[in-house]
This record gives sequence, C-alpha cells and structure tokens, in this order.
Amino acid sequence: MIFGIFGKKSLPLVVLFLVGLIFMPYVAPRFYIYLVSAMLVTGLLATSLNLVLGYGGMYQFHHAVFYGVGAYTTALMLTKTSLPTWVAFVSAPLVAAFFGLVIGLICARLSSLHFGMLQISLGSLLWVIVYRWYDFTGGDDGIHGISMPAVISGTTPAYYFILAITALCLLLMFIVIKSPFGRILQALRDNPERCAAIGVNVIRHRILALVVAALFAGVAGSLFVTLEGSVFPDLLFWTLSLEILIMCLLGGWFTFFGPMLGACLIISLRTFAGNYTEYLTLILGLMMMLTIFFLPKGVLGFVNDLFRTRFPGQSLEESSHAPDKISTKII
Amino acid sequence: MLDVREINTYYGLSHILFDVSLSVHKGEIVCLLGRNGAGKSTTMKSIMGLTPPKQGEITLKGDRVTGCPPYQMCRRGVGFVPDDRRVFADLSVGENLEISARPCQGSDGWDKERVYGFFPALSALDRRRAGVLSGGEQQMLTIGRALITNPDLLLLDEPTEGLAPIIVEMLEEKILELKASGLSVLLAEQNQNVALRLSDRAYIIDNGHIRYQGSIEELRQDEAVRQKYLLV
Amino acid sequence: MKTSLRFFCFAALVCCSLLTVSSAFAAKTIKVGIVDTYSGPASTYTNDVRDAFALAAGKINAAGGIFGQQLEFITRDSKFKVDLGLSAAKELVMREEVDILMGTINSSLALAISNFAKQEKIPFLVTFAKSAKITGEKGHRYVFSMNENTAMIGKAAAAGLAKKPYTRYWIAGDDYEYGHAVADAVWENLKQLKPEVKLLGKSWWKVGEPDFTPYITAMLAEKPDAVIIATGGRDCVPFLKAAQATGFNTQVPFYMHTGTEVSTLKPLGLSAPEGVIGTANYHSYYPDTVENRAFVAEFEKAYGRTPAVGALYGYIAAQFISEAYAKAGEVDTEKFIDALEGLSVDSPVGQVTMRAEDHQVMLPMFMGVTTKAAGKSVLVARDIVTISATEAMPSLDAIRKARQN
Amino acid sequence: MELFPSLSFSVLCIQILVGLSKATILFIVASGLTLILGVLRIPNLAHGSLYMIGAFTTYSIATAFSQSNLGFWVALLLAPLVVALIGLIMEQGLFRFLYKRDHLMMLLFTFSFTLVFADLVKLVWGSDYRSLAVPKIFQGSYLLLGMPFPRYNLFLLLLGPLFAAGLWYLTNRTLLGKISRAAAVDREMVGAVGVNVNLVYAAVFVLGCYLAGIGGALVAPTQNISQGMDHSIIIEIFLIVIIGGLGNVWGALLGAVIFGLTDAIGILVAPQFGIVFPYLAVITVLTFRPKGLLKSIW
Amino acid sequence: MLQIKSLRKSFDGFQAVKDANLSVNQGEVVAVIGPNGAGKTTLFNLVSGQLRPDAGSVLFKGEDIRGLSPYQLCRKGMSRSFQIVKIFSRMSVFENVQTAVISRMGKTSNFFTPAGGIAVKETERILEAMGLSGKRDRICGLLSHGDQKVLEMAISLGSDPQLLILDEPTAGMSSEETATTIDLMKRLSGEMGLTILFCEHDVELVFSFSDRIMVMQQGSTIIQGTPDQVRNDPQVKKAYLGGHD
Repeated sequence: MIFGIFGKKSLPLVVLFLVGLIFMPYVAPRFYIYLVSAMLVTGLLATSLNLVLGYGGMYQFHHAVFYGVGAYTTALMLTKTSLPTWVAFVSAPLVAAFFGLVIGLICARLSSLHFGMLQISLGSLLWVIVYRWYDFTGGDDGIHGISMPAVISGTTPAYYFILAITALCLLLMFIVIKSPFGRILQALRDNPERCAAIGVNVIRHRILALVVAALFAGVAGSLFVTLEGSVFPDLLFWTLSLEILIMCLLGGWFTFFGPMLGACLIISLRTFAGNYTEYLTLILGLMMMLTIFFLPKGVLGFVNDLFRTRFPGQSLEESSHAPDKISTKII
Repeated sequence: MLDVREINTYYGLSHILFDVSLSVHKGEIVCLLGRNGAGKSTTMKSIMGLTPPKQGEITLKGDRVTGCPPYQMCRRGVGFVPDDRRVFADLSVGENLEISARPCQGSDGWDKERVYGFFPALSALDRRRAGVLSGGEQQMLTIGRALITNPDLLLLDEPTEGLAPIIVEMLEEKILELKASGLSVLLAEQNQNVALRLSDRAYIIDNGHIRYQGSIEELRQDEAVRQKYLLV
Repeated sequence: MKTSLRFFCFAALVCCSLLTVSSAFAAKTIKVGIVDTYSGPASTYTNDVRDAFALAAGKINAAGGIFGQQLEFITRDSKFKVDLGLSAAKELVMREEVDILMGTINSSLALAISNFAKQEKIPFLVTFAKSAKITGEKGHRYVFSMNENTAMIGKAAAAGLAKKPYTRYWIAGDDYEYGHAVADAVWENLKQLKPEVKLLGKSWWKVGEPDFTPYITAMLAEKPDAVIIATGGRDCVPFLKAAQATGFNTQVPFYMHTGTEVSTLKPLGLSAPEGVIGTANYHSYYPDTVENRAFVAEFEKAYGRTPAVGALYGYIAAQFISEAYAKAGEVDTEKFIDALEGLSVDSPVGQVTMRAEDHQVMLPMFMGVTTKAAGKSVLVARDIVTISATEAMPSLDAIRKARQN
Repeated sequence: MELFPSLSFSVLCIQILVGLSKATILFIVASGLTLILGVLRIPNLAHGSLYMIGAFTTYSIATAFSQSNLGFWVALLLAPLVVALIGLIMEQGLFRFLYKRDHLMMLLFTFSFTLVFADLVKLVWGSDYRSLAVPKIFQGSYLLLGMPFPRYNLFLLLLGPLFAAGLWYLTNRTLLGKISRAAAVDREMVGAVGVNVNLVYAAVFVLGCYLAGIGGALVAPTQNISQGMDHSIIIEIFLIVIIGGLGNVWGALLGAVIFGLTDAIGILVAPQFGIVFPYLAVITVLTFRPKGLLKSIW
Repeated sequence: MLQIKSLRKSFDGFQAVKDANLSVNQGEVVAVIGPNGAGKTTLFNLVSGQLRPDAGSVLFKGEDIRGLSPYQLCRKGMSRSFQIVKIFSRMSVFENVQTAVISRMGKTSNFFTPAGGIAVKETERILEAMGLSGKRDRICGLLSHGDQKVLEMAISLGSDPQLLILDEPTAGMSSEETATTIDLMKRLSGEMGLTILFCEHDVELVFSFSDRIMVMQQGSTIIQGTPDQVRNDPQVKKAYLGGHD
C-alpha cells in the first residue's frame, strides 16, 4: 500500500528511477533539467502535505503557508544577514515547523472543515502580513535575485542539490510513515475516537504531525529559492494550497508516491499544454472532475487497486463509511 | 397487502438477512419477534427501501416494489416508525407533522387535527421543538408522523422500547384502535408480552433467518420456541 | 470575444506566413518571448501590448524583416502569478531559445524575470510593470523599461499639481507596492516644488476592494483641498464609480494616474465622473499628430478597437527592437544592447529615446481633466498639459544612489 | 498621521451604514452557501464563481436592454435565474452522484468547478473589465448627517432585512423550508415520510445558486465586473458561514454583519490594516467558539 | 475498582442518564442490561471519558476520573470497545492490534524505528488468543461485522487493560460467533484475571456468566446484584424481562 504499485517489489523500481534521474543531466537539454527540478520541489511539497492529508486524514487546506514561510526564511537569511548559507537552509524548515506548531496549537482541536477554514484564515493573515510588510519582506514585489553559493547555482548544480535533498526528505518521510508515529497517524485518520481509546493523545499527535509536515514543506520552500532565486507572496496564497491538494488527489492520496506523480502531471500539463492554449485552467478543471468521478483514489491508487486483487469489486469506502453515516445521524 | 419473498440484505460486506420471507394481510397485525440484533430493524428497513435487499422480491398490494426508494414506498401507502424514532429534532411537533402530510384517496384521511385527536398529548406540544420531547411523546409523534402519510400498512419498529409501562399500555390501545380502523401493521418487537397481546400472527427472526412462523395461539403454547429464540 | 478571435486568425496567419517564409528561405528568425497576464483583470491592458507588438512586427516583417530575418514572437500566460510567469520565462529561454524576453504587467514577476535575464544575459524589455525598482535599484545591463514607472508618475504628477492652487492634500491608494510608490513619489516631488503643501493624512485599501464608499466618506470628513488617489489597474474603475455615486468628484478634486486613460474610462462609459485630474502616456486623440492618427487607424483596422496606453508600449518595443538590431548591424545580444542604449525612435507620441544610463524609456506624460465630449461614448481628457520626458525622468543621481544600495 | 484625526460621530455612523450595506451582499451570497452546506453538505467553492457569473450575466442583459431605463431591473430578474439554471444543471448532472463522497472530495470537486467557470467566463465575456451604470433612480447620493451616502447603498441596506425576512419565511413557514431543515439532519427519514429528497436537494441547490446570482446582480452596478471576483468573495463568505455556524442562515447574517462592520470600522481605526480586522474577528470567534456563534448543523 | 455514584448527564434538555449507580470490583464480570435507550451507552461514554458527566462521581481505582480524556483513562488501565465498531479500517488486522500495543508501550512519538517490527510477538499472541491469526493480513475494513467486533475487542486488549469495558460485544454476531465471543470473555476473566464491565441485550448470555448485573431503565439504576437477585426482582421483571403473566 505504501510503496505504491507492487508493494516492496517496487524498491528496485525506485532505485532505477533514481539512477535515471542522476544521469539525466548528461543527456537531457537544460530546460528539462529545470523542469524536473521544479517537479521535485513541488512534489516534495505535495508529499509533505500528504503526510497530514492522506496519512493523517486532516483537512490541511492551507499547506502553502509553510512552503512560503520556508522560502521567505531562506530568502531573508540570505539577503538580510551575512550568516553562512547553510544556516539559511537549516533555519527554513525550523521556522516553518515553528509556524506549524503555532497554527497547530490554534487549529488542532477543531474538527475537519472548521480546522481547514481556520487554517485558511490564519494563513491569509500571514499572507497579508507578508504582502504588505515592505521593509521586511519586500511586500507584494517579493525578493528577487537571491544569490546562491556557486556550488548550487546554475541549472545543473541546483538540480543535483534539489535531487539530493528531495530524495533524502522522501526517505525520511517514508521512514516516518513506517515508524510508530506514522502508524498512529494513519490510525488517527481511520478512527480518532478509537485512537483516544487506546491511549493516544489525539490533539498532541495532530499538532506533531502538522509540525512534521510543515518542516518538510519548509525544506521544499528553501529548495524553491535555490531553484528560482526569488520569493513572492503568491507562495503563501490559498489557491496554491488548493493546487497542491489537487496534486495529491490526482496522483493518489493514499499512496506514498502519488503526490509526487500528481505534481509531475500537473506541472507537465501546465508547461506543455500552456504552449497551445490559453484555457489551461479549463482543462485542469475538467481533468479534476473526471478524476474525482472515475478515479477517486487518484492515478496511483487506481493502479494499486488493479494490482491488489484480494477483494475485487469491493470498495473499501462503502463498508468503512457506513458506520460513520450512522454515527452522524445519532448525534 | 405485503409480501416479502426471500430477501437478502447486506451492510457492506456483512450479510444481515438470509432469505427472509413474510407476508402481511389486510387488516391484521403481524409481529416480527426477535432479539436485538436479530435482523428485525433491517427487515423493516429493507421493506421500506432504506437498505434495499440485494436479492429477493417485495410486493405491495400486488405491485412489485423491490428497489423502490423510501419516498415511493411511503407514497404507495407504507408508513414507517423507526426504532430510534428519528423525529426531526430541530422542527416543532406541528412542523414534523406538516412535512409528512400526504393527501389520501379516501374521505377520512389523517390530517393534523386527527392526529392530535388520536394523541391528545401532542396537541398541547404543537410548537415545542421535537428534540426536547420525552421518549413517550417522541414515540407518539413518530407514529403520528407515519399516520399522517395516510398509510395502508404501518411498519412499527419496537414502538414500546424504553417507555414507561403506562405509556406502553396506552400505545397498545392505540395500535389496536388503528387495527380496528382497517390498517395493517407489521410490528417488530423483542418484548414478547406486547407482541403476544397485540398480534394475530407472528414470525420469529434470529440471526437473519426466519425461524418460526405461526398464529399467536400456536406461539403462546410453544414454550420451547419462545425459550430458544426469545428470552431467558 | 470577437477581437480575440480576430487576433487568433491574425496570429495564425502571421505564424503560417512566418513558417512558409522561414522554410522557404531557411532563414533564422529573431524570436521574442512574451510572458504576460492574459487571464484575469489585468489582461485588459496586456492584450493591447501584445496586439500592438504584433501589428508592428507584421509591418517590420512585411518590409523585409531585420536583415531578412523575420521577427517572430511567442506568448505565455502567467495568470498574474510569479511562479508560473518565471517558469514560463525559463521555458522560453531554455526551450524556445528566444533572443529577447518581453512583458509582464506584474512588477513582482518583472523583477523576477529581470533577475533571470541578468543571469542568462538575455535582454528583457519590460512592458507595463511600473515599479521604479526595475530600472532603478534593481536595474542592470539586460533590462529595459518601455513604459513610465512610479518615479516618473510622481514627478510628472507633482509638476502638474504644483501649478494648481491646492495646498491641503489627502493621499489614498492601493495598499501594495505600486500605490505606496506612486503616493510617495508624488508627495516627495510635490513638496519640493511647492513647499507650502500640507498632508492631512493617508488611507489605504486592499487591492480588489469592491466598495470604496467608506473610504470616500472618511476622506470627505477631513475636507482636503485635493486628494491624490494612488490606485492602479482594476481598482481605478470601481473607485471612479464610487466617486460618481457619492459625488466625490464634484466636492473635492482628485488626481489619479491613468484617470484620463481610455482603459480606465471605457468600462464606465458615460457614467464616469467628470473633473478627475489624470495623467497618461498616451491618448488615441492626443497628441493629434499625423503619426498618431495613422497608428490609431492601423490599430483600429486590425483589431476593431481604439488603442489604449498598452498599445504604445507594445508598439515602441517592436520599434526599438528592430531599430536596435539595424543599428547593431547583426543579431548579437551585446551589440543589440549597446545599440539600444540612447536609441531614439519615432513613436506615435513623437520621438522617444531610451536613456542610456538606466535603460528607462523617456516618455512624455499628458495631464488632463476628464470631460464628456460630443459624439463619444467615453469620456476624454481636456486641458491637456504635456509634461516632457526630461521633466518626468528620475535624476541620474537618484538612480546611481539607488543602485549603490 | 495614519489615523483619522477627527473620528466624529457622523463619520462613524456613515461607516456603520456602509458596512451594513456591504454586509447585505455578503449575507445574500453567504446564505446561499450556507443553505447548500447545511442541507446538501457540499462545501461549494464554486459559489463565488456563480456570483461572478451572476454579475457578468447581469451586465450582458442590462446592456442588451440598455435602451430602456429598465435594463438593470430586467437583469436583476433574469440573471439570477440563469445562474439558478446553471446550478440545476450542476446538481442534476454531477453533484447528485457524489453525495456519498466525503467532504474533501466534494470540496475539490467544487474547486475544479471554479477553475472551469473561470475559463468559461473568459471564453464568453473576454477579459475586459465590465462596468454597469447604477440604475437611474439610485444615482447620486443622499446627505446623511452631512455626509454623502450613495442612494444605491441605501437600496442595498433596505434589501438586507427584506432578504433576511424572506429567508426566515422560506425556512420557517414554507413546506420546502421545513423539509429542507429536516433533511439537513436526517435525509433518510425525510424520504421515509414520502418526500422525494432528490427533488428537495435540487431545489435547495438551485435556491442557493439563485442567491449567489442575486448577490452578483446586486453588486454589478457598484464595482468592476471582472474575472477574479470569484476569488475575492469566496473566502470571505466561507469565513462568514464558518463563524456564523455551518448551515445556519442566521449565522450567515450574523457573520456577514460582523464581517461588514469590522471591515468598515477597521478602516477608520487603522486604515492600513483594515483588511486584517475581519480575519482577526474570525480567529477570535473560532478560538472561543470552534463551531461558530450560532448552532451549527454539522 | 470502579465506583459510580448518582451520575447524571443530559443532552439538549434530554436526560440520558439520571441516576446511575454501579460498582465493579477487581476481577468481577459485571453486566449492565436495560432496554434500548436506557442510557447504557451514555453511561459507558461517561465512564471512559468520551463524555463529561453533569453531576455525580466516577472513581476508578479510588481516583476521581471525571474530566479526564479517554487517552488518559486508557493509560490508567481502562480500555473499551464500542457498540458501533471503531477500527482502523484501512489497516490490516495485525496492524490494528499492533497499533494499540505500540500506543501502550508509549512509542507513539518514535519517528525512526520501523513500526512493523515492534511488539510482533505480543500482537500475535493477542491475535492467537482472539482467534484472528488466520486473518492477520486482511484489510480490516473488509472483514465481516462479527470479525470486526472481535477485532475491536482485540484492540482493547492491546492496551493491556485492568478494566475492560465492552459495549454490546455480541451485537450483530452469528450464533457461532457469539458462542466464541462468550468463550473468549470467560477466558479473559478467568485466565487473565481481567475485570470486565459490559452491556448486552442477550439476557441469556448475561445471566450465564456475569458475577453481578446492573439493570438500567430510563437513565436510572433499578438494581445491582447477583443474577439470582436480579432475576427475582419484581421491578426488573416488569420493566425489562417482561416476565410471564
């Protein structure tokens, strides 16, 4: 389930893929290296969201906040202070995680939709602050021309840096999901009440999950700075959050690599379809509708189901949601 | 009136009803006895179309009604009183009745006044929120709500459950009164005393199978069956 | 709808002809990549830039191109989003291998692309983004601005307002970079030109504010002599509407950049408020010269609408490109830039020069007051005062100082 | 310097009135959203798009009838119906099949609608700004306490209570209202008393869309009709609905008033940070009452 | 072990529990019976911390536990199952139980050890005891209702409780399943010395193996006593058993 397609058999596949990515700059044109870098960064962001969304079952509606916070932290550290570069990269996830903690403390006790909406509210507040604190964040103009040390500047070096960090983060996230903490997280998604009844402090774990997700989103943010050399308030805007939600859904939000796949699909669509049509959002919207209608588990989830034939024709959704329906009725 | 033939009902993967068959004739009270969890409520819901059976056939007044959605069942003349009452808690008693009212074909149809006449206790509560009523009052309301749809067949799912003995007695009287007016009733009960007092015929359901069927007299004499499927 | 359809047909034709020509002669083309906002409210402005550029490019190509090389352009929609625009710019440079980047109404995106252009050593011609930072603080060898910026708006407006009798001012505007920059620039310059002016206070609203009535009533309460409205883009229209509804324009005179410009006034039709003091780089009816009339006629013929200010920027961008290459003598980026510095072209508003030092085009500014004109469905500007480019340009000292920081 | 030196009584009063007239629009749109949320349990992000379509349709109809003075009024009548029709198609064509999905799916599904509608609006109306003149009888402004107050805002101000009363009547006095209140809590049982719940759902959805359309039609004369209207309103109305209590029409009213007033008064107190105030109000409310001020149906 | 005195709880004007009294001693099996709607589930929810009582006292091992959250109570040694099954439906049977064991071991904040290898023996032991070994790797959302019920009990055991609260453990089970479950409960109390508090409709089952029985009606305790005392109590006969006229 976690590995995506073939269970543990997919490990060689992943390794093969990784090797391919490592050798890619020797064969592919520069633009594609850039494109893959962008996919990796966005994919990392989407995967970090999926940590709380798909695995934690939390309605994280405004994940981009942490991405933005990470990006801004790196950018501000690099432009406003003379601290070494690595400090900027290390502090980004930490600051993002701190914001995750604060927002988590405020939101975590609310239920599903309220949780998401309060998060949007808090995130919008943060966006407003970034948007108009000209002296500090550069306001709506953002900060541009952030220079990176030579080792990681330029398309190919940046690519390798991003690839290495993304791979490391994915591995870490994978370990986290496989860890007892990750297990409890999934348990929380499936049944928070039962979780409480086996001695899990639900709120504390939700906050913790949010902090971890924010941490990785912060990493993605600082990688964005490496890639683009710019930060701007759009990074914290709520529409971006919904876009990455879509990536998770499209790729398959109950799979580990689904969000990465979703990010790749949407970025390629945006890049290549954008050459032919102005009406990109229309296409994206229609694609989303079709996905929701016919592939509610996303592309990878669908592929997964194809290979898992233990219960053909039986949707888990139906049976597991029946009790929920009853419980809402009683309350 | 109602004929249920070999229905099988599932909740998700769980098979709840196994080839359940029963019938209710015009003007009689038929009771479906069984312990909690035996499948009484599921049978009721399957007839009503709330949990449509996967196999089997239901006919009502000669029409095949298998798979009809609940609202059509109601319009075809089936009134449903669920075991957990399910009054519309946010609405007043009067409103509960108003939204359920259906015009009837005959002359002496049920309307709000007649329901209030039938259950005088309710008329004083017209504007009270249904959610704050006592159990007995809620039960009267659910029965009233079913009656105002002008049914020919009433599905009563454990109407006496959890109620004080006085109210149970009162309800029993009312149910007999309804029977006298020509209504058919399918009554699900786990309290065999009530069932034995009210019904003409009985089915016993256990674990989703109909284990016994017969007249009330037969059942009353058959201590063994009652011991096995019903009580202590 | 119709116009865009017509544009598509036109563009398709251009592309087809380009294709046949290029295949026939197997000649290299000069590729310009335009990244701009083509969806959302800002596209009102950007469509004119693109269309006028296409018009000029068509003329250039019809006249044989640039030493026989066709001028070709590709557009990408940034949807007013910096990340999309930036990656589109990268795609244009890396994949399409364009020779020149152009575009963006979004200052933030312009700054981001400018930074990228600097790294890639690709000339970037800014059309419409008004941040003074582009050619000021963040200016460099590869970025050129084809339009006025906030510093110029400030100087021009101050020059015009200083001649008016008002002393007690209120400032209000969009709470984002553009609004603040314009407000500050106008006020700094106005104070220098007319030291007795007094600022009563400021108020700011969010971009996209739907209802300005509360702000207007609040301002009226302070009874200023005049108000400087530092708002841009789509907020101009609802503000003017609110001004009309509250009678603000009849009670207090107010200045608004682009307040007399057709993009702003057209949606309002005849219900636009009269008496608004505005500045603009371009009017289709002013200056009433042969060149301008010819340009307007061509544009109207091609697209069926009156050119607005964006058309000027797009048009001169094409002119600058072709003449700079002509002057450089070959297709070479560095020589192109050298040639472009200090280059003058004959634009619809007269001769305009690209200032060599900061790569800021020197455009004159027209200050006027809105009024209804007979036979026109849109308000026009009257009492137009031309503020020459030299009067409006930020001083080179200021530029040098900004770039040092 | 940034503050208004003279925060006089009359200014305050006018601000409050303006805030309330703004709240009217927010209330009308938010009540539609909250109805759909309460009864159908769809967190309909496309509500903002429907509002935008309402405004554009109003523009088109009003311009088509611009010869007569009644252009706007005809549009006010027809445009919401057009939006309601779109709503009907959405509900019957798509949403109907998705009621069993969880809320996140629904949310994303409606979000994909916002994407589609954004481009459809661009296809149909192009990307120019549109602006509609205020109808003749409401042009200009009244002097209230020495301050000008636009007549149209007064009109909106009067409409607010009218709509509130109308919705009260609808939900408490009409059969549809009563049924939808019952269906919000127990859909199955409503079916079991003989009500075709699918029809009720469709009706409520259409009604909600109609309200979005009315909101769009009513703002058309006061502001720019442009793409992006959907984005700016949807978050606001969602927050309104959340602080009021999901599915509660009175909550929507209360939330809208809070939003309108904090916004208008925020401008007076700290103009630069006026925008922050409504968000702060939301955070405060949700910190102390996580389920909103009034009873939430969820 | 557990003492409940005049516990009260009302929802929105409706008194679900009016006056509930109950005591459970170490090692006992105590049943709560009463008609539907008598307040049994509410009472359990009050005890295990899902709800907060309006008045009255709940003592667990001599300690007042009102206001403690379910997870705190679980850590104090109280574990429960639910009437409507609450399981982790996307996980396998093994993982479900293992999760509870992990939680009990206090390893919930461990980020880096793979969870798959933790507490395998103990989990397997519980699965074995509950007869679920054969279904170890099945996704539990797809199990039959009866199996889910048993799994629910297994999860509760994963928390290694001293007091096990079971809300209708056999509801919806087939007769074979019911028999196995009763067997299980007997073994749990007999071999492992667990204290069990449960509510049940199947009166036969209740009388067959409870040490003491508490009868509830309309939110109040009618009587608590041994099966014989309860069987012969006239009030109970009338209210619940229906008796024989």
